[in-house]
Amino acid sequence: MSSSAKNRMLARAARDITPGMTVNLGIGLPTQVMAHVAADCPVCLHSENGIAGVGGLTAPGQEDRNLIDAGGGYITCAPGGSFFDSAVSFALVRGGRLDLTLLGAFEVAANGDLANWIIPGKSAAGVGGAIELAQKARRVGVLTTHTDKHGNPKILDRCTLPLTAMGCVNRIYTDMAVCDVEHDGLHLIELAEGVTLAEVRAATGALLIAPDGPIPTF
Amino acid sequence: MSSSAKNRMLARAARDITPGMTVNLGIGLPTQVMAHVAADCPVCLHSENGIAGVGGLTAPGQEDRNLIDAGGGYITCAPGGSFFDSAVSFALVRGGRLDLTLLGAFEVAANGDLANWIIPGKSAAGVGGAIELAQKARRVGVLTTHTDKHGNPKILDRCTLPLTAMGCVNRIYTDMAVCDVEHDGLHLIELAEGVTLAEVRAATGALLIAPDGPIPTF
Amino acid sequence: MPVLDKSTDLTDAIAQIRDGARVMIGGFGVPGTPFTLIEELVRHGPKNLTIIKNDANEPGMGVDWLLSAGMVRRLITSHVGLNGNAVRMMNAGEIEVEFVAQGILAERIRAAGAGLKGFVTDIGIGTLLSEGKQTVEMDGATWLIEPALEADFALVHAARADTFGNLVYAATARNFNPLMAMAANCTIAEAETIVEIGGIDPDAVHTPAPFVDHLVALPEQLMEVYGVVQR
Amino acid sequence: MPVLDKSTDLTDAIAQIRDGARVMIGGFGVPGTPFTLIEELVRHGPKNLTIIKNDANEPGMGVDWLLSAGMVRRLITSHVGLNGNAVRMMNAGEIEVEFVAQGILAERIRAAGAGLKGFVTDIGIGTLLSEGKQTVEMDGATWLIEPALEADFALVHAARADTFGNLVYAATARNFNPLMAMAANCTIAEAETIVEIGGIDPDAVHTPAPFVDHLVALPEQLMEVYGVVQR
Repeated sequence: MSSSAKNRMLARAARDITPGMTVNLGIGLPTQVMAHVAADCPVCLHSENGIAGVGGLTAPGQEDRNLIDAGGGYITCAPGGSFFDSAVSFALVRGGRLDLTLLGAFEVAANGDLANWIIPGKSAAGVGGAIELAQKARRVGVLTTHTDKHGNPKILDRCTLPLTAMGCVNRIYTDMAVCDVEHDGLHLIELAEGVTLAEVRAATGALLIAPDGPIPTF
Repeated sequence: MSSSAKNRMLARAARDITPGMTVNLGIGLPTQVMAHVAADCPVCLHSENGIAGVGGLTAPGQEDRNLIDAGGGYITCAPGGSFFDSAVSFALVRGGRLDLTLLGAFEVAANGDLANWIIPGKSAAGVGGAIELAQKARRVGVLTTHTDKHGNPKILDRCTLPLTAMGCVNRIYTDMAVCDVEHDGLHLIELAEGVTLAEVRAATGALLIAPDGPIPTF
Repeated sequence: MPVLDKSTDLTDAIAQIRDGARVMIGGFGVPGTPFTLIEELVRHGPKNLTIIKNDANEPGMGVDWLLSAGMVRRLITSHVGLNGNAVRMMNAGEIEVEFVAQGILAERIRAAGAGLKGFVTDIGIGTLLSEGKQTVEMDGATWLIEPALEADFALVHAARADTFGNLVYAATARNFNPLMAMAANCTIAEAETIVEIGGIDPDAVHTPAPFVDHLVALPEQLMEVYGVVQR
Repeated sequence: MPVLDKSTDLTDAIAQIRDGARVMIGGFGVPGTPFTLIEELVRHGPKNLTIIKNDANEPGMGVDWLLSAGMVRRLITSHVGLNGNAVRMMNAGEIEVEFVAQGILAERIRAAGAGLKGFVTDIGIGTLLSEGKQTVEMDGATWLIEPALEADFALVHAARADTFGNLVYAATARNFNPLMAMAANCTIAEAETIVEIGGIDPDAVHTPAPFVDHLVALPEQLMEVYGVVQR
């Protein structure tokens, strides 16, 4: 994935973070989306280790040893932020107060299934908080390269890996396209600039329903 | 019940409140036990509406409108006290952190059953927090007159009223005696001064196991 | 990053509550009862409400305003002992009352707030209160399943709030308020003092702002009922 | 009324922990991990421990000291991704590891603290993590029953305490600490600062003193590991 394609993807995902949302961004690509959200957009960033109101990464030398995010990065607390225990933190997630989560994926399927925690044969290091984020956030977005490093599709008709959660994904953002999971299948919503429908279809392991007219680009 | 008999009963119950205990005292007679606990005895008084560290009743004119006990009386918070929500308050009870509760009774049985919330035919005003106090405090004491106002025993072989909790009572304090619920039945532990074993047996609706030797008095 | 200002006009906030709504109301006796929100709810006047509250307050006070206005179909509560009016209406069949042990009521509300379906307990086993309840076998014993108790709205009373909706309660006025704030689809909080963002220590927040939808400022001079000192 | 002083010598507090004990340890990464209590536990040396902690810290740090000393039989955790040593021991069969989804781990611990038998949830339905779990039918669907997770001891880290054992945590060092403090038969807290009774606002207490059994004072100069800023 080129850095410009990556930035386009991040910026596109950022456009779906709207004023007033409480959002949890997974480790890796999702965390980088925040840099593309408008500075004046009122968003509350949740991290599952017990904070609503993540400010950003701490400047080197300014770290507070008691203040990290779930990825282990030292962060600041934004004005209006709050701290709470792990039970309250996941109550917020499961109770429906998390408007959006953006997660990474090993595989994501046309039926919304997500696999992002274990690859059989490799030892799993655990499940962390991803299951509850995937299963209970009001909206779940997946950020991923459209294909793996061998060029194989990561968007499949059905996942082959053990699932993180069933039917949980609403939208998929990749370096090639934006797709929505609907009841009747996977819909192509937008194409990355310079990418053709044929190219996306070839790189996708599931039937892709394209709109009738021209396809918007991002 | 004469006021001296009542005071003896309260003072006797107070002797079982020992240093370091967390204690919940039910509305009515039990609340009055506190006045008989030594002032230098470190005790933490819990009230189920969300405080550990009840200081005492507030002097008239000094009431804090936000600070009451579960009986609705305006109270003070003792140094070292804490406030918490109703879920934490009952977590403390059910989780085994309440060393002792003293409760009132309509009826109490030789098997430790307690009935103190509803009399069929009369309308019940609710259950409040008594069930969990009765069922989950590490020790449950009952404070009651030995007989009702008609002279009928309140200590029975089995309760006739709907139960608050089964087999929960450890010790019964009355104006006539102190009795312990054991696996083999109800044991007489102490007699009130001036009361005879025969009098207690006559006023008790259950078999009372008396010690072989002399019976201590209180 | 800025945060949303959740300050809402009292009328607008309460106008969302329609006939048949399930409404949780914080408070244990007087402390923590959102009298101003309740008063506006009476003025607004939806019918057939299900009210979930620890107690029914006292005659002429709080929940009793709703009862007297004939707005309540069902009351889920731990006791109504201080409100003879509620007892009378219950006995006359004018309202349905479901009694729930106080800690179980708190925990059922919390379970909804925590996105759980219910919990497993032995509280009430062998008593009237277990009748008709679903059971489950675990470790060779029988346990009761208590279902989560959710609501459309929660009305809560806070001592302090910031404009984003972080709430702090005072003393025993906390009680059911933080649990209900988490358990309802829409949480409306009234606050005695509203401070600017940054005015509440993040370590001292009792209800984090993401649980709060609307924040209503109380007048400096509270209604007399908040200060009732009698029983 | 005076209150109990729960100040306890580090050695005496930890000496209670015997072979085969179930021990909960607070912390999420470095923040909130009671390194001083863990270090003393290693010195004391009980074997066949079951350790319950969100994560396994990092190599050469906290839980890893227990693993390296061969004191752990079983680890109940949400992930061990930052500790390659734990992964290696797990794969070599030197320790048993039970992975629990993070929020379910928190909730199972809380359920024990709340004196519940367990709770009912749909988290994990349709995934590997539901395999072998007890289920129950409610409202026409199948749900999982998650049992409460209790322990003999909880080791927690607080920023501040009073001598009675009221605890206050700092920022994201709160995490699992208050839940574990409620869930164990015996809770041992280490605190950076211990103040006199009355020195903590009753509204600001995170863990009420009745949940705490022993309070261990930390030296003014904390071990270096508390201040690790790297990842």
